[in-house]
Amino acid sequence: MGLHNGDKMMRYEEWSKLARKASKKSLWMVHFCTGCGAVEMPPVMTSRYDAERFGITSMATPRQADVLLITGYLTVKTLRRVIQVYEQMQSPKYVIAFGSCTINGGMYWDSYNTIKHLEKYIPVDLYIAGCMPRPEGIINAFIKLMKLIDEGKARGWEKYQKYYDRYKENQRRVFNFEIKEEQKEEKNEEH
Amino acid sequence: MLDIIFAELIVAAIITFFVREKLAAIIAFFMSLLPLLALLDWASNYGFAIINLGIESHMKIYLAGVTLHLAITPLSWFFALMILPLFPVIMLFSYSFFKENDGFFALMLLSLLATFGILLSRDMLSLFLFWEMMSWSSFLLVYRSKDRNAIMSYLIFSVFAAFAILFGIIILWHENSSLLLSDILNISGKPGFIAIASLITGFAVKAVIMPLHAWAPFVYSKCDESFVAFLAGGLSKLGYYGMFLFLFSLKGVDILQSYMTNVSWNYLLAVFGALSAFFATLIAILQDDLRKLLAYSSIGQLGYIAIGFGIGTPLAITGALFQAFNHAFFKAILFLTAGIVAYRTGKWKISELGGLAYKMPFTFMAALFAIFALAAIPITSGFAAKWLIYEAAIQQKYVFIAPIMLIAGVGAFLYSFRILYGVFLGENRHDNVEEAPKSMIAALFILVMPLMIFVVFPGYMLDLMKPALQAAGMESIAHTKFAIETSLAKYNSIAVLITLMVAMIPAFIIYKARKHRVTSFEDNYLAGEPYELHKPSMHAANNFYKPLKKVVLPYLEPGATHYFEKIYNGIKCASNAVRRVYTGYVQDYAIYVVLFLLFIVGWLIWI
Amino acid sequence: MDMIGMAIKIAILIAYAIIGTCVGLLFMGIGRKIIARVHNRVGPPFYQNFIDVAKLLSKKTNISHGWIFDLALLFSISGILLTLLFLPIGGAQLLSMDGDAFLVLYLLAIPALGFALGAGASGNPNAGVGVMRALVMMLSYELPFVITLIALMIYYDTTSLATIVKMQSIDGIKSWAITMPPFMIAAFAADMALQGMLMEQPFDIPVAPHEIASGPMVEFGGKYLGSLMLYKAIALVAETTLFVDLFLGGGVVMHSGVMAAIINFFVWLGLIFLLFVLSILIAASFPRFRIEQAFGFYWKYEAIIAAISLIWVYIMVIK
Amino acid sequence: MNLATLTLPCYITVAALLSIGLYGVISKRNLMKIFISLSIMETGVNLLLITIGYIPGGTAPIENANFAKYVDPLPQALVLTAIVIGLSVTALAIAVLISYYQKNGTLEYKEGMKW
Amino acid sequence: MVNHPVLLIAIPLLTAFIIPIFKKYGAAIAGGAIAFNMGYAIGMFSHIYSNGKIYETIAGFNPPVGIFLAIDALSALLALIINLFAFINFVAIGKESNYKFSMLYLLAIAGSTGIVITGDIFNMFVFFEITAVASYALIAGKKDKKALEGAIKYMVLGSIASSFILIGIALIYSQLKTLNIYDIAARIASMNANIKWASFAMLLTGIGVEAEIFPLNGWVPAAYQGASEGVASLLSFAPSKAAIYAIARLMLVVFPFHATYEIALWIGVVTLIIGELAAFMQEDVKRMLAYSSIGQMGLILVAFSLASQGLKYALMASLFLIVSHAASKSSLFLLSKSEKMYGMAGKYTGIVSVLSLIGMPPLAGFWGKWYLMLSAMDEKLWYVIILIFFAGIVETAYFARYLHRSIGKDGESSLRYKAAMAAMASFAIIFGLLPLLYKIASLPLWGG
Repeated sequence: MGLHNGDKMMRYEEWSKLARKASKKSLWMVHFCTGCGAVEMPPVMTSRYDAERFGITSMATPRQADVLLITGYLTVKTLRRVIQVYEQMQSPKYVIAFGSCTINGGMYWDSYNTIKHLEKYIPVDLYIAGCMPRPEGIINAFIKLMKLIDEGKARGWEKYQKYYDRYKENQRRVFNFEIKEEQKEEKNEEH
Repeated sequence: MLDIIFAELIVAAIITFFVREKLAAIIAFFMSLLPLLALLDWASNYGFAIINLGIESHMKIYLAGVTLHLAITPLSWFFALMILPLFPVIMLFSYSFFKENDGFFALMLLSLLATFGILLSRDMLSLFLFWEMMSWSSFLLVYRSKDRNAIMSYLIFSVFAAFAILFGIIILWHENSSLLLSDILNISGKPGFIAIASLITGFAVKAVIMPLHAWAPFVYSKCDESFVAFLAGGLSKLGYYGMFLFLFSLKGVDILQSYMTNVSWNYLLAVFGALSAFFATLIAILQDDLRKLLAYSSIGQLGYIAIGFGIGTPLAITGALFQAFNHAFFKAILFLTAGIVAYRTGKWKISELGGLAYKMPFTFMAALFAIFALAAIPITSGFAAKWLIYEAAIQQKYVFIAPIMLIAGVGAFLYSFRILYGVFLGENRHDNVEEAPKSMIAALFILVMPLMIFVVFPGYMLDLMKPALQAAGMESIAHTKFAIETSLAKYNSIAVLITLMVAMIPAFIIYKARKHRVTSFEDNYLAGEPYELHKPSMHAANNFYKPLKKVVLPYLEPGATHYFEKIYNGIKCASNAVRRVYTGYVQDYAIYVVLFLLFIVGWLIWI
Repeated sequence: MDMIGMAIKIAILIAYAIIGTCVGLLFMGIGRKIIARVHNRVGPPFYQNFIDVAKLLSKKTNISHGWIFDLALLFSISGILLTLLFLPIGGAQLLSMDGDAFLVLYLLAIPALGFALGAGASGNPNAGVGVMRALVMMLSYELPFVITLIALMIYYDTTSLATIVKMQSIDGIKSWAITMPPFMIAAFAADMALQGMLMEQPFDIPVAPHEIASGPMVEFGGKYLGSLMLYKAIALVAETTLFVDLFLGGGVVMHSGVMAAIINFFVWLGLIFLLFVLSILIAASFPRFRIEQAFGFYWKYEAIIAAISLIWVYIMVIK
Repeated sequence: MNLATLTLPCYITVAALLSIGLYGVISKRNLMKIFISLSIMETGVNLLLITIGYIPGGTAPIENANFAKYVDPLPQALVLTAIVIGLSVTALAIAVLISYYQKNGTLEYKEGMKW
Repeated sequence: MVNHPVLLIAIPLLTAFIIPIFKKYGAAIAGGAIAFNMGYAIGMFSHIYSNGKIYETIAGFNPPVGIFLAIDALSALLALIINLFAFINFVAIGKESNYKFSMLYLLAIAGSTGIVITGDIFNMFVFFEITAVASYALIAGKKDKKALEGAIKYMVLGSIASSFILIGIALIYSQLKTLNIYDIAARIASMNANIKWASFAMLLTGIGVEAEIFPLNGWVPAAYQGASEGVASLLSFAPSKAAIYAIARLMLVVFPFHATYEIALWIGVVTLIIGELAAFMQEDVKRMLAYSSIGQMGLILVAFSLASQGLKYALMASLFLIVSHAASKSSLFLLSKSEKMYGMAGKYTGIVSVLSLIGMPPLAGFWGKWYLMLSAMDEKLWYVIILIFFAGIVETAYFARYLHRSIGKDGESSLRYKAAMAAMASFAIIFGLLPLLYKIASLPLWGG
């Protein structure tokens, strides 16, 4: 986007500020629930903790979602799906990694097939530590994310575009993944 | 002039029979413009104020010792405008459709001749002659399909229709001792009733009204689409032409009513129309063969015309004629589209097609427009027609027909979407498909034009049919260029269109405000599954309306075809019984001879 | 019509379009709140849907699947606005003199068909299935609805919504259609049909989020989803208004004067709100029908109820 | 014996011959017999013709001296023609039967045979 | 020059007996004779058409005693049709035939022509026998089992029939002492009623066997099936047409009574229905066509019976039906040589023939049905009309099936075969378009 002009820059900043305000109050998430952490989601959404009061709802498809919630343990096989989902989401998009498995492999740390550092493959905006984190923790994380968005610090999606080649390199190392032409285009277009 | 046109058409038919297909198409194209031009010339001689003028001019042709009376009337003028344009368009379409010349163009020219003759004939013999000529020329076109059901059902039903019409005609002839249409006035009571009823039955076969529709799905689904476009678009209208002629122009309604005054015979026609609209729509929804779907949809849409004729008020008839006009064009487009699809992919099963919209955008646009017209979306002229019929039904308080008709209209959305989604949208399954040849696209867009014109100016259509209605002694309904007004409500086309355009502005602003990126088909949400991995089938077109099918099918199961098959089997049994008479032993035959002799002697001497 | 009159009319139309949109979004938010309350939750703020739409329209990436996909956006908003403007709203006739109930019925199909086109163009099988369900649902609920519609039309001997509203407002509330026994029955059938039209809970299988990934909307995101939310909001207003126009005299309780216009407007607003709340409450308390069940429900029970009212009305009219 | 009384027995004979012929055609199970029955029928018909032409007391229609009363000559001419025809049919029939015999080995009716 | 109808009989008869002398050139000579006959028939027809009837006495005896030929436009037309189609048919099949075949063929033609043009009832019998004997031999000529079966059936029934005809003639002669048809007609009222009816019954039964009316037509399917294509084609246009014409003459000229009209009408209707129904389920093409022929003969009989009521339209109907049936059936029988149709020519031959039989305008069959309907309507025979419609639909059904089945690649056949087939079928078109038959019906006919 042509941001050379200062005025335009200003207007863009203002608009994006407004957009961030809207965005933080309406976090639609898609949760990737292959891990055991998914069991914590129903309490978050239902009457006990009621995440909807913050405008948080769960969405069925990544196209509609803003937040990708990865609920725990990832394997090589599921990572491919996570990346697919992440790439199908429409920016601005945020990733919340959930549980220790996403941080360091958790109790499966010594398995050959475990993804130990999610950070290496997609940009994670926020981690929730614990095995399991409680619903309060999740809501806490969302509130943290809202704050980050408001401050303009939740820029994982920009990072992904910026260091696309590096992420892809890391992904390819795990599975023989080839960079698709169109994603290159996406990167070029959005920078 | 007419005999020259007839002669030229016959000569052209003979020539096109022998030349190569491209040349044949060109000759056929120009020759098929001829009748239309003749009519226009005629119209211009009377000034184009033909709209306000009833023309009646006679022309005689001698054939096999019989005089044929031909003339152009307001009614035939209107129907000619509806049907005759289809021919050049179909010829244009067929320019690149056929790989070899196997008589298509010649037969189409003969059909054209017959159609022209039907529209112009002013006595019942010539009407019947041309009617049958059309029957056999179209039968020969059906014959090219080489499909057993199509050939048999078309011929049998055609002949049934012919006999019914013939029956009516000879009764009228016997009662009036004249074959001229203008003489059918002083007839009433039972013979008149039987005559008109059997004529209507005969025309109903070609007009595909429900119990007599059984041939249509076979024929429509097995023949060349370029021919079926004429069959569905033009030929069915000729059935309604006949109905209009005998019911309204010649006051057949009064003849019917004079027999039994306490029964509304019209209502019966309307009920049959409504039932065919309703059931055909339901059946169409469940079809998988594109051409069969279109066939049933044709039956359904033609049902509306029957309803209009059945209701019989000027309002309803205006609607019916309008619907007939629209149907001629949008169904021709749809069948030609099916032809293009088959031409490019060689497939008709909707579940095997998909994703053609981006490959052939112009075809898609034409088809989309035709489907809008079919579904009576108010941005095409299809709406005004159905609206008029609905109004008429409400005006007459036909509480049985109106809801059935309306729900059939809703059902039209379902099969419309089936075509759109199954054929044009969804998964892209054909990599090597190109846009259709230019001649085909041109043909489609020529057909789209009237639908576009008459949505903006529905009043013009009403002007066009006004002379025909006046000739039948009916008042045209109140209208301006843009608006039609009935006693119940008003429909203003321009208000709808302008508001739609204005309402497009916010939508367009939203559309333009944010950039979008066009992604490939493979980039689709599959619960995270990358498409390249398994390449799953992405087309949900197989058994599309399965839940509906589960509910509805048990009620549709013993269809009309079933009963016709029963009749067929009954004749089979009779045939087997009769064949038993021929035992094959000459001594039995000798006994027959002796018995016959005794029988005759007995009859003559003692009885 | 003179230029000023025209301009005023256009201004009114634009105003109603905006009002319709806002009211729709507001109602949706309130609806979410009510459902949350029924669930014993706090629920989002009532203005949540404005935020949602704003967020969706401000998304940076918007993924399209080609120009047919874009038709969904264009047709859904323009079509539903068109429909809204052809309804008499409160005391205002808007464009309802230029069309009638049949036109409205078919105009309602424009956005639906545009939406379906876009969904189909996405190439996602879930979208296809979703649209199929939506269309079958439409076929289902339209039967009782058109029967009641015809009952009304026959009774008032008009098809024009404006005229129906006018005839119902002759005597204030007492002349509303719903005060007559046959139309009470009809109103019940029509309300059930409305539930289907709004795709609220017992009949929300077309968009079943966890089964077919929200059905037709599966590939919609960003501005596309935003426009669909707007469409849904306006459709909510349009459909409830249609019901109000048919059975509740269009909310017209007073006749002339500025005061009357304001009162009528608020009566209308109240009535559609009541209707909406009713449908939300039904939605919150009933589980989802399967598509065959919904079809059977509408074509058996509802259609019979509607048919009874139609026959009743027919007998009344014939006498 | 009065020749006038001769016509009645003749008619009776005609009837008998015809009946026998027809009976034979209908009931016999051998093709040869059927054709023989047909010949018998023909004979009956020929006899009928002659009987019709017979005038009691008439002589043969040959021109001679006492040419007073003669039987109708035409039926006799007809009978001649009919006999020729009958002969030719019989001849042809026998030719066909021979051929048939060569094909089937029998002229008797057998199960499954059609004639 | 063209007013000696006896030549029509004499030439083929003489040629037939000359042929065995020139065995090698038999077919060629026969062809020449038939061609001459055709030409002569055409000439004679045009002569009669413009100048009126011809009477010819033979060997100097004057009627009612002498043999006598009476030809009006109608019988000239039938003679023309028989000879014309005989020629075309011979073109199609003559090349393969030997001298015996040619001889028999000539005899059959001579006999059929004789039946049509004779004015003497005994002559008619003789010609019947000539035709019949020739036909037996022609059918048996194929010498396979089916052919022999057909020949035997035909022979048995034909012999019975000839006996009956002869008895009928004898009965008439016993009363009226004359054999001249017009003489009989003039004095029929003076006959003893019982003998009159008995003779009519005998004649009807006898001729009915040849004219394929129900239930006398047991031989028809077997004979048509057994015979070769050319012979079947010949049978369909020569003897049967001559015989139906003979019945018509009996009814119209000799026995113009109401009772005979009713009998003929009902027999016609029954024959029509039975024939069409029996054809409906036939799998064998030739048998199907044979049954269909039966039905058509019934239709022609109905037309003639209505014509006996003095209805002009009925006469037209019968003419058109005869022409249509002769043209269509003979070409269809030729076509039945192979299972499938012969390319373009065969396809259109089949289609035109079928359409003419079904009654599609402007083919000859249509005019037949049209005028038949008009005349039946004049008599207010509703049930007959409806039955004819029903039979027409049944007919349509099996012909549609036939048309579908015979779609396929070219069979093997020579050009002349195809050309002959097409030429035969084309007469259905030609007579449908020309006002010829229409005009013949308004000429003075039948008179003595």
